[in-house]
Amino acid sequence: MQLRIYFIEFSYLLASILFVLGLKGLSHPETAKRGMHLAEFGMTMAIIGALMHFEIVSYTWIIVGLLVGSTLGAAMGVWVPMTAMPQRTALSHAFGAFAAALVGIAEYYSYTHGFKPIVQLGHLTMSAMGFEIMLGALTTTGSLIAFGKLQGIVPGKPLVYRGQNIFNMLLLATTIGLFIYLIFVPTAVIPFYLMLTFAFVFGILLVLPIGSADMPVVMSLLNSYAGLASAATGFVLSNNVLIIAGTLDGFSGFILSVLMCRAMNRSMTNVLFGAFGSAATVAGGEGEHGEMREVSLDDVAVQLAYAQQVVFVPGYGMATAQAQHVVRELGDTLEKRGVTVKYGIHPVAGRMPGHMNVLLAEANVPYSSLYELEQINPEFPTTDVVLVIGANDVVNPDARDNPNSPIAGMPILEVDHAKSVVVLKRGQGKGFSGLENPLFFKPNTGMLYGDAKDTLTKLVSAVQHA
Amino acid sequence: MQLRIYFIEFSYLLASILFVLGLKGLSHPETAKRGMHLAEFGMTMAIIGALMHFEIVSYTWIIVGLLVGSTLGAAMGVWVPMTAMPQRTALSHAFGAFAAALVGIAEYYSYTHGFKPIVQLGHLTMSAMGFEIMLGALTTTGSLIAFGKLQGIVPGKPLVYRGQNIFNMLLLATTIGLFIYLIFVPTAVIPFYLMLTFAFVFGILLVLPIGSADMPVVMSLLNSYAGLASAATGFVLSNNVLIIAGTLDGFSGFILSVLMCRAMNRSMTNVLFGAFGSAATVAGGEGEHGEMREVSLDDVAVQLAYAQQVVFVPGYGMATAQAQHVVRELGDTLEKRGVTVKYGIHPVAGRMPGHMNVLLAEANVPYSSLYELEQINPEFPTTDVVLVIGANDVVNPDARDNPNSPIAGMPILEVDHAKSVVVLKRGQGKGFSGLENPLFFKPNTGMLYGDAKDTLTKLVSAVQHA
Amino acid sequence: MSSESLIAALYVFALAAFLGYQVISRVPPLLHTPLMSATNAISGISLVGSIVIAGSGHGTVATILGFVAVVCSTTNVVGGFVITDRMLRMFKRKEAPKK
Amino acid sequence: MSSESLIAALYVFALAAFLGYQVISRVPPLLHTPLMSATNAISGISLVGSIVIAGSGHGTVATILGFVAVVCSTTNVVGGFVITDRMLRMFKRKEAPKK
Ligand SMILES: NC(=O)c1ccc[n+]([C@@H]2O[C@H](COP(=O)([O-])OP(=O)(O)OC[C@H]3O[C@@H](n4cnc5c(N)ncnc54)[C@H](OP(=O)(O)O)[C@@H]3O)[C@@H](O)[C@H]2O)c1
Ligand SMILES: NC(=O)c1ccc[n+]([C@@H]2O[C@H](COP(=O)([O-])OP(=O)(O)OC[C@H]3O[C@@H](n4cnc5c(N)ncnc54)[C@H](OP(=O)(O)O)[C@@H]3O)[C@@H](O)[C@H]2O)c1
Repeated sequence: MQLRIYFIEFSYLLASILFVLGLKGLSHPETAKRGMHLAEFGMTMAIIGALMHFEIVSYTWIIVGLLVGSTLGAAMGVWVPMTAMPQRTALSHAFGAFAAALVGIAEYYSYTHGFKPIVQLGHLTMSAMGFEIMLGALTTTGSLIAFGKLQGIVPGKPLVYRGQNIFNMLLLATTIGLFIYLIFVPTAVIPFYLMLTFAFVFGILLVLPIGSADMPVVMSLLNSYAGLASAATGFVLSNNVLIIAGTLDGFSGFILSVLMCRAMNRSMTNVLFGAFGSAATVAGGEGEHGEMREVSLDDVAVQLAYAQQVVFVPGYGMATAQAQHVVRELGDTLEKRGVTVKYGIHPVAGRMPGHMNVLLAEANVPYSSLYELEQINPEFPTTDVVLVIGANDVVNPDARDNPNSPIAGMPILEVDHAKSVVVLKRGQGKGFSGLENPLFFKPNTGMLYGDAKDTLTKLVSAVQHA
Repeated sequence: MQLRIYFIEFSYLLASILFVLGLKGLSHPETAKRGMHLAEFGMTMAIIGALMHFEIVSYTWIIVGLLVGSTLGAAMGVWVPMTAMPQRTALSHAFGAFAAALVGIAEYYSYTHGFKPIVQLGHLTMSAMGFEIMLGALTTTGSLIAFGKLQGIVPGKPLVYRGQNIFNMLLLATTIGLFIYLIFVPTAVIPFYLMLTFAFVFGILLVLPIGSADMPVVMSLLNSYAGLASAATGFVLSNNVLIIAGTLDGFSGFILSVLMCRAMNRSMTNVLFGAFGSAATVAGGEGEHGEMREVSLDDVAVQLAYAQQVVFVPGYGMATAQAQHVVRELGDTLEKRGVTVKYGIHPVAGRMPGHMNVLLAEANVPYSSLYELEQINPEFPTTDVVLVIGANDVVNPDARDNPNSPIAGMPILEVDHAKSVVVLKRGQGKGFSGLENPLFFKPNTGMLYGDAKDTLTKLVSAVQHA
Repeated sequence: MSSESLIAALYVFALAAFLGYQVISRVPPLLHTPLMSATNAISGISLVGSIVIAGSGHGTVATILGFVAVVCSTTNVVGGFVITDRMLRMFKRKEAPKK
Repeated sequence: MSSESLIAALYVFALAAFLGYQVISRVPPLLHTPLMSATNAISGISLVGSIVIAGSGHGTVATILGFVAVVCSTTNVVGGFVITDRMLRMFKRKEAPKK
């Protein structure tokens, strides 16, 4: 009996430690795999521990649930393409938060329907439970909307109507009001379910007005909410492994969103409450200046073929065009010809942290040839050709030169210092920030229009025959 | 009532957080001061919390104790010279450990003399208490001996007699045996006090056989023991702030000893059990080869005066000679003449971690001109003169070149790559490791004999008139 | 929840928060996407809570809620770890400098 | 000590250990000596235990032991912090590059 408790607690403690070790492993690609195996082992221990609990009277539904979940999870894990990562992440936030919310509801239900002594439903428990349920609920629906937007099911462009902010604020206020009431009167069932519903609704209204471009930041925040929800569950069940894992999760989400903002230089507040507005509406930008020089594919091929050093700067466009494999092909072809090929990766290129790294890794580009902002910027002056593949904002010199630009101060890849720049894009389309990009008008910049994938495929063969 | 508990617990929690923040602050000299103020505030909170406890019936002795302690502490803090840091540290380990031990004893006493319900003295409590007392006791006496050796009260050279190791082992075994017995029979008073006495004795016997040169490593280990003792106290009183602070303390001691070993490349095991032997006995080394070239003070002065870049490499000799201020003077004089002066600091130069940094800081050398191993080594080939001020082992090329050398593999300052090297030492004295140093026989090395302080003072004026 | 357990929980929370900050902030941008999916997987820990509820037979409602919770969190755990492994397997060191 | 409180204590210990490692390993050699005296000061936390014992009047013996403990740990706390401050005040940035 006593022994069993010890075993359970021990397995939880071990799990917590293994989770921390697992995340520590992620500090280097060499140790990352081992780290994950530790974390997986930790999770197994935690599950075994949970299965040992005395309260458990029947295992049927547990086992069915585990089986169904594993099948779904495995399927997801195997089939989801790397390019759909953002959607998948959003979806899994929804799942995680929903689970947390359900646990909270079930707990409350067991208290109010006499399965657990109602007297034990004290103020403290209720506050923790309230947090768990509110965070869980709003994160669930919020993440679902985010998923919809990223998947294109829900219209990506911000849905805005007059008095929206006021309404959202009021809704939030009511929800919190109910929460506070519940803390003092935990047994008030109707307020409880009202609060629950409102939280669900609030999640929707919170994310709907946000442009799909802003999703990554929102998602990271939802991530940390989901984490905090699990942590709150831990407080309710006074279960430490839940608290620890939840907190770690919450922090990673928080830190990632901070990093993203810094790299996009938006203030944290702007993001925390920017959720009530939308970046896409910033837009503007001061029309054409000068003209763009279009270059022919063959010229570019020759340039590349006879260059000393070429730097590829991939961006969101590479992701949408699924061009990562062709990029790698072109890289190999050039290296075979003795050209030094490097990849310049901006921290917020693409639409999620590390987006470009994963895509290129998928295309077997060794991470040793991916260079971060600080490493690659000094190299541009000695670079013959920079190939900008569907990147825009991350190479926008205005961020550096024009203090009035909305993205002023955002660190950029200074490709304009290179001897010559070739930009691959489909047309006049703007980047995520919706700004004009002076780079395209510089004398040493040439535009090569067309879908990145097609263009690159053509380039490969052209280079081979150059 | 309830409120008061909350306040106490809150103050403890706050203290724990502030301690962590304080140590985080030490990651950079800019933030270090603020960090320490946080830690100080944390300690104040913890003390206030402690004073609120219900058990307290009279404050007389507490206040007297606090006053006496503060006076002693302040006196120590203000009067101890920087060069006596090692001794002071040893002493304060003794104090800390002793306090932990006393708390343990007092606790045990209150249980066995009916001030606390004896039934509550369970196996768990007893185990924690045992750890606390054993670690506390042996650390107390051990640190006192260490202090004695560093201060020169106790003979510095290892006291060794036949069968020593066996005897120590037996003593340790008996102590642990008694401890285990106590876990099962917590009320056995005689075994308890026997264990206590043995632990005290063991501490002495543990440190006596170690040469004073090895003290730094031993001290760091004692440091971590002291920390763990406080942590154990935390387990006994189930007081988290004690656990946290103790663990932090324990870890810093442990990590520092590991770093020292790595820099001296001695294996950790060698240190953990090396405590039973002594490094000084390693000694040996393969007699003279070639001869040392003595150089005249004036030549050196001229060399320095007309050099482009000069690197000072201070060592233990600078500390014993108290030459740090003169070093700074010489540095300034040279810089006035337009010579670039840098300081190359080896991680284990001197006799405690960061020894050189503190001494030079005391002499107002800005830390921005102190360079670590990795930073300065590449600079030596372009350095005209290296002035080795009472350093020996840390510049011994054998560590790099001669795989059979006892210190083979220990990272060194590669001064022999410099255009010319001048070594300041008193005579043929060996370094800490007792090894011959081939550097002194290299053609580009000149020896300048005499006490570092005198020599440097002469050099300063000589340079001024060069 | 007793005040003791609340306090204990707060300590764990505070320490975990510090630790989270220290550990996560050391993850290089290169591995940010794997980090995201890894934390997804770990956040599936609410499975622990779900299992107990799904099994403790506190009436049909609770059981159903628990069951759904188990499904959701298991999906996260398995999916998260599978994808993370998949990603990490893709990250390769350069075989031999080709320049 | 109840098994619950033991477990809680173990969690705190484990987390503190990790944290200690993470934080301390980031302290540069430059500040190792201040680090030593700082941790000395912090280890004076046993003062918390000592105070309670010195005050709780569990007989003369306990009181005396407590009193001595208070003296020792206070000495550490005050001494440690004073010296650390003294040292840290000595560390100066270069006024202006002289070369
Ligand atoms: N990474 C993150 O975590 C994150 C998170 C939030 C926000 N963001 C933001 O996302 C932006 C990322 O910058 P970015 O430079 O990578 O991308 P971007 O600024 O969004 O620009 C993408 C460019 O790719 C082109 N493009 C689109 N589809 C293409 C295709 N199939 N073939 C060729 N070109 C194509 C577009 O021009 P055309 O339409 O003319 O082809 C567009 O100019 C930054 O502003 C960043 O702040 C990033
Ligand atoms: N820093 C740490 O934490 C730590 C801890 C444990 C062990 N250690 C060990 O301590 C050693 C430190 O190396 P180190 O090179 O700094 O010192 P060292 O190897 O001990 O050499 C000191 C040198 O200074 C000379 N010297 C002594 N007094 C002098 C004076 N008044 N004026 C001028 N010269 C004087 C001595 O030669 P003369 O006698 O001929 O003058 C001796 O050669 C390393 O072996 C390290 O492993 C360091």
